[in-house]
Amino acid sequence: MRFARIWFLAAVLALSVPPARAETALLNVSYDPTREFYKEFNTAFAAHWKRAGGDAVRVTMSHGGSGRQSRAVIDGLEADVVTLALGYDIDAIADIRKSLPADWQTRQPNASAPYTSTIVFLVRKGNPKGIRDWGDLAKPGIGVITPNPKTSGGARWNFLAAWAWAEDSFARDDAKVRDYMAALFRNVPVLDTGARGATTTFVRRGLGDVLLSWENEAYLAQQELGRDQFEIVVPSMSILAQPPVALIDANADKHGTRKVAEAYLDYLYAPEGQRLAAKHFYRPIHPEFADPADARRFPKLKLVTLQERFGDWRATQARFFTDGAIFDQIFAKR
Amino acid sequence: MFARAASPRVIPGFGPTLGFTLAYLSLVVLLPLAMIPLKALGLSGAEVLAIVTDARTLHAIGLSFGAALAAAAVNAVLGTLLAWVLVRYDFPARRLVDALIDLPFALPTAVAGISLAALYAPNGWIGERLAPLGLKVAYTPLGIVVALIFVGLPFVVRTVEPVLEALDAEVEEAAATLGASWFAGFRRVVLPLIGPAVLTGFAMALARGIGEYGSVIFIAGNLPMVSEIAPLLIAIRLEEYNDAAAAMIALLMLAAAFALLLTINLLQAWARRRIGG
Amino acid sequence: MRIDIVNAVKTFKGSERPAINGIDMTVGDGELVALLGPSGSGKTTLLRAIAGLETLEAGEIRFDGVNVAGRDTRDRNVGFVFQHYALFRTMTVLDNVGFGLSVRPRASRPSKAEIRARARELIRLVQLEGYEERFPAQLSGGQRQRVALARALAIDPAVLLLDEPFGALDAKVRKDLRRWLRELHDRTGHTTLFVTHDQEEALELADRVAVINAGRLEQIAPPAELYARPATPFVCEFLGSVNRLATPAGAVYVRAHEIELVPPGTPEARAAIVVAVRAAGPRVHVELELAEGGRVEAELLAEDFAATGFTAGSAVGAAIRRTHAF
Amino acid sequence: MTLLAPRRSPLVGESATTRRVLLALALAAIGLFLLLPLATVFAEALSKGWGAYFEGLADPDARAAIRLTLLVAAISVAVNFAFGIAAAWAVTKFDFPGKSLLVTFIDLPFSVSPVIAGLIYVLLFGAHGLIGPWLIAHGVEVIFAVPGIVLATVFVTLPFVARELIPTMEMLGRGDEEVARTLGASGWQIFFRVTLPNVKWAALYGVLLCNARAMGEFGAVSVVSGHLRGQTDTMPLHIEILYNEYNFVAAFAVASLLALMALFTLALKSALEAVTENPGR
Repeated sequence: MRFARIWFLAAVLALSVPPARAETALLNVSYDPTREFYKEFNTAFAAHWKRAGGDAVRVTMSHGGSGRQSRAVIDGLEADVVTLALGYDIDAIADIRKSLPADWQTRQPNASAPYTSTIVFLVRKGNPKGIRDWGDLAKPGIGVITPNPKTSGGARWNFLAAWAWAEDSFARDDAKVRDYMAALFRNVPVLDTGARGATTTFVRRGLGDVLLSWENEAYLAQQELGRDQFEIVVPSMSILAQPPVALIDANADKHGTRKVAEAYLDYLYAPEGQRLAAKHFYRPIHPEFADPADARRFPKLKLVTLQERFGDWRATQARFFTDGAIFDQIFAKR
Repeated sequence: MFARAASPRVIPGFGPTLGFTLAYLSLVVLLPLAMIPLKALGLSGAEVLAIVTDARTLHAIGLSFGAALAAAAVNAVLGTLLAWVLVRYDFPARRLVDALIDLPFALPTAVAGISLAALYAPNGWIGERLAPLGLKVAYTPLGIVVALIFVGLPFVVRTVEPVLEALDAEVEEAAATLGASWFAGFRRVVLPLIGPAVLTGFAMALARGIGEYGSVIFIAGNLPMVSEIAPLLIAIRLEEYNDAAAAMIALLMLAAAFALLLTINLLQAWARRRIGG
Repeated sequence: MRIDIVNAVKTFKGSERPAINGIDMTVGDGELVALLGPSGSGKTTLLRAIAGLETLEAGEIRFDGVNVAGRDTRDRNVGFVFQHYALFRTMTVLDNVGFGLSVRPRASRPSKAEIRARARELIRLVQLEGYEERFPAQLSGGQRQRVALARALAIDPAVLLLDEPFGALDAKVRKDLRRWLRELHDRTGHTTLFVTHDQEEALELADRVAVINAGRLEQIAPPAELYARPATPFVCEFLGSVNRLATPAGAVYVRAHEIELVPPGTPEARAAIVVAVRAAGPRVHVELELAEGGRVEAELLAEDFAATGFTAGSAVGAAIRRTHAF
Repeated sequence: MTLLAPRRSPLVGESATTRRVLLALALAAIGLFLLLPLATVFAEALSKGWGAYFEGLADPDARAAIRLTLLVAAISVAVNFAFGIAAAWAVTKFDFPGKSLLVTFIDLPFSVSPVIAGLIYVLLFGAHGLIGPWLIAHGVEVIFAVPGIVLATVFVTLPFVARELIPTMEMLGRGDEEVARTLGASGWQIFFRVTLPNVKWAALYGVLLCNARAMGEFGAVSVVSGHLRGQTDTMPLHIEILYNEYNFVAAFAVASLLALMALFTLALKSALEAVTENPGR
């Protein structure tokens, strides 16, 4: 089998070429709607790091549904930092992979969320169905587009925002809240696996009357896909979505990148990081660093936080989103 | 040289080729696939029962099978028609059409899914023509069938073509001399001869359809209990860090796929014996 | 080269009856021997066993006294011509014929030019000059047959084995090739074994004929002896058209042309009635109903039959010149 | 009826109308299920003109994806070609018990869901997998790196060459190899001089299909890739990324490139068939 052996050798040779790692390489594993923001932020950080006397730094990005990304890090994707949609996905990395401490969220200011966002409605131009608030979403004949809370971080924020509004509106009557949620999900014709997929379905495929979306995603969609075709509707209340960031200690130490990775995360809180976040429609935690024109774009609305309403992510996940929990119950009742 | 005397091997290379085949197959296919039952073994009997009787799981598996079955059935008819036309008739661009048949093998499934969704969505080129008829394709189970028809189309065509090509014209002529009409000649003489090939293609399209993921998720709608396919459910279970449940569903699908393929191979062996393929 | 086959036995997997069941025979150096038998009698299996394409479960095959059991087909130096020729369809006639030389180990491989020259020589021998660059698909059956033979001869085999060499050819080509093969054999002197189910072919072509039935050797003898003195009822019945007569002493066999038609009442002749007369070219077959019971067929020249003046319905005497009893 | 002449003696009693109806149906099906999706890809890719189209292809990440795809396809084709030859030789030239089972195992990757194909490699090589921890401890990256992508692609495309060769070699029988043996040829000589020339078109067809599928595989590769831009993104994954960045023109431009490669492959295959149909090749 001389021939086969040659092929085999060739395959081994080809396989053993290590993936190119530049002098200083950082891997940031993130979720879907942060693509544009981190593209610009990485360039800014590289310049900053160089000015500060560091090596040339190249940040590689990996984007995908927040849950899938978390899973990949657990399975061995060697992220130096993760910037995901919700705390639970980083909790899972800490719990299962144990590659960062369980109290990771206390290591950075504002529960490790350098920017926040919220959930708003994107409707078609002129808002033909007259959708103003969460209550309208459960009305018959309204098509609601949201991704699947099982696979999308944004969709979980959508769900919790609707739930919080319903609790307030129905005086915390659990049965009524559930009825409302069931009615809302009856209006959902498609459950995309990620926020981007849902946006595409709504915008490109013309499906549904309203898209439940990250605020930043709604602005971006409007900007990228047609300001004259879509309008943003701000509901009476929503949830403060806090997409957290964290250093994956085990990987950073293995790569010897802890210093630069920590600087990377710190830079998110720095004036330049905050300015870029605002530019990309994320609400900066230090609005004073944002371009005033950017800051003015964020409407004021009543925002509840996860902590005050639902507790931490581990509890919230168990209550609502694990197999057989409230989301599954509501969907079964649909 | 006992082994040699027991089974004469005139042509050399039995040991090396079979050895390489088995080693390669074990390393690339069997060992990795063994992870599925291995992982599913971690479940207790009650957990297994809970998974395999869960309404949503059953619906997803049922949908994957049902849609694949429907698509394979359509492909059996469509594929036979295409094979017939390609083998029997000469028309402009015949070669081009013949080459196009393999496109679904080659086009990335995700691209196919996006294109099909774009075409069949309510505002798509085909979708907007079907909408007035009250027919919704994209984001319904029907959309899944359409995607699976695309994915499985080559199988029946490619299994039936060579059989039709090799078909003895005298057999058809004999039928005609016995007074058979065109349709009777096709149904009574041609169809039984190409039957095993059609069935093989059907089963292959079915086996492929059950597991298809990339092209389906873009057009399916993915609603649990409505348009959620089994592979998507596996992906969801994985993101819930529930590997054992994912492996259990995968095991059910693997078993089904293996049973189907074994049936195909036995069917082919049987057909060879019966009509000397 | 001499070939000894000693008590050869071979049973195929899944079959209860041995395909060859204890065959003993010898093929002398330079001899041309036919293996004759009905289909399924085991003759092809025996031929393949000699080539090493099948392995015996018992018994030995010896080339010049040496047991070749462990010897690979490749090293037996046999020229094998398959029933359907098995020409390499992707090679020209020249490449087909030269193949055996071109795959020799480098040390003993002739140069390219020598191989081509030798192949051309053989192509001339089988009278196919001008066809060197043709592909097998472009040849007639008889031409393919000759290419297969040339290809087998190219390796200068110690023994030539031919499996139904004329089986797939029409009657005219068969006859021509048969004569040509005999001449070729006389010229080259290869020890040759060929398989056939055609008795005429075997009797006309071979030095000796081995009759095989149900995996056993019935008889091996020169054609004339085989015909004159068949050793078993099977051999007798297989060669020519034969009548079986029941006598008090047991069955006897009478060849059709050994029955003479004489006027009724002739002594030593049996009384009979002509039932039917069938003309077959220069000969006629006359079907007789014997007075003692039973039917026999006589065969004689058409002109001889005309001279007797008998027709269907005539009462005649059937004089039996010779019987074979076992 | 030159337009619709039967290629071979038509089924007796088949009228020209029947032929026309059947052909129309067939072409309609081709148009609806094959041509339209293909046309959509090109229409989207060129919706902003040629400039935008080539801009989409010139992006460094797109080029990295193209390079990676070509590398992965080349390795997959090479190893699966070797495997296909060995498997077809073993299966068609010899009889042994369990052959049907072996052929079924060879077919298995056809019908294993891509999600499962990815999953098994995660379960095997992942940080919590069977041998993943050992590999990671020894600094070997398999999953979320090029080797993982290659493995998943090799798995998915494993049957193609074998699947083409087995029926062809089955049909050709063992006669040619036996003759070659009596003429003194060695195993390699038989393979290269006799068998390979007999099955070269089938082998090439298998290689082409294997290659096309290797370049287009999405589901399985998606699971094991890690989606590192410019590092572990193959063309199909890059298409998804571009699509998710609302960069539809670039997404479909890359997709059209894959479609073009596929079409080129298929045209090549078709040309090969034209060659093989000629007598006396």
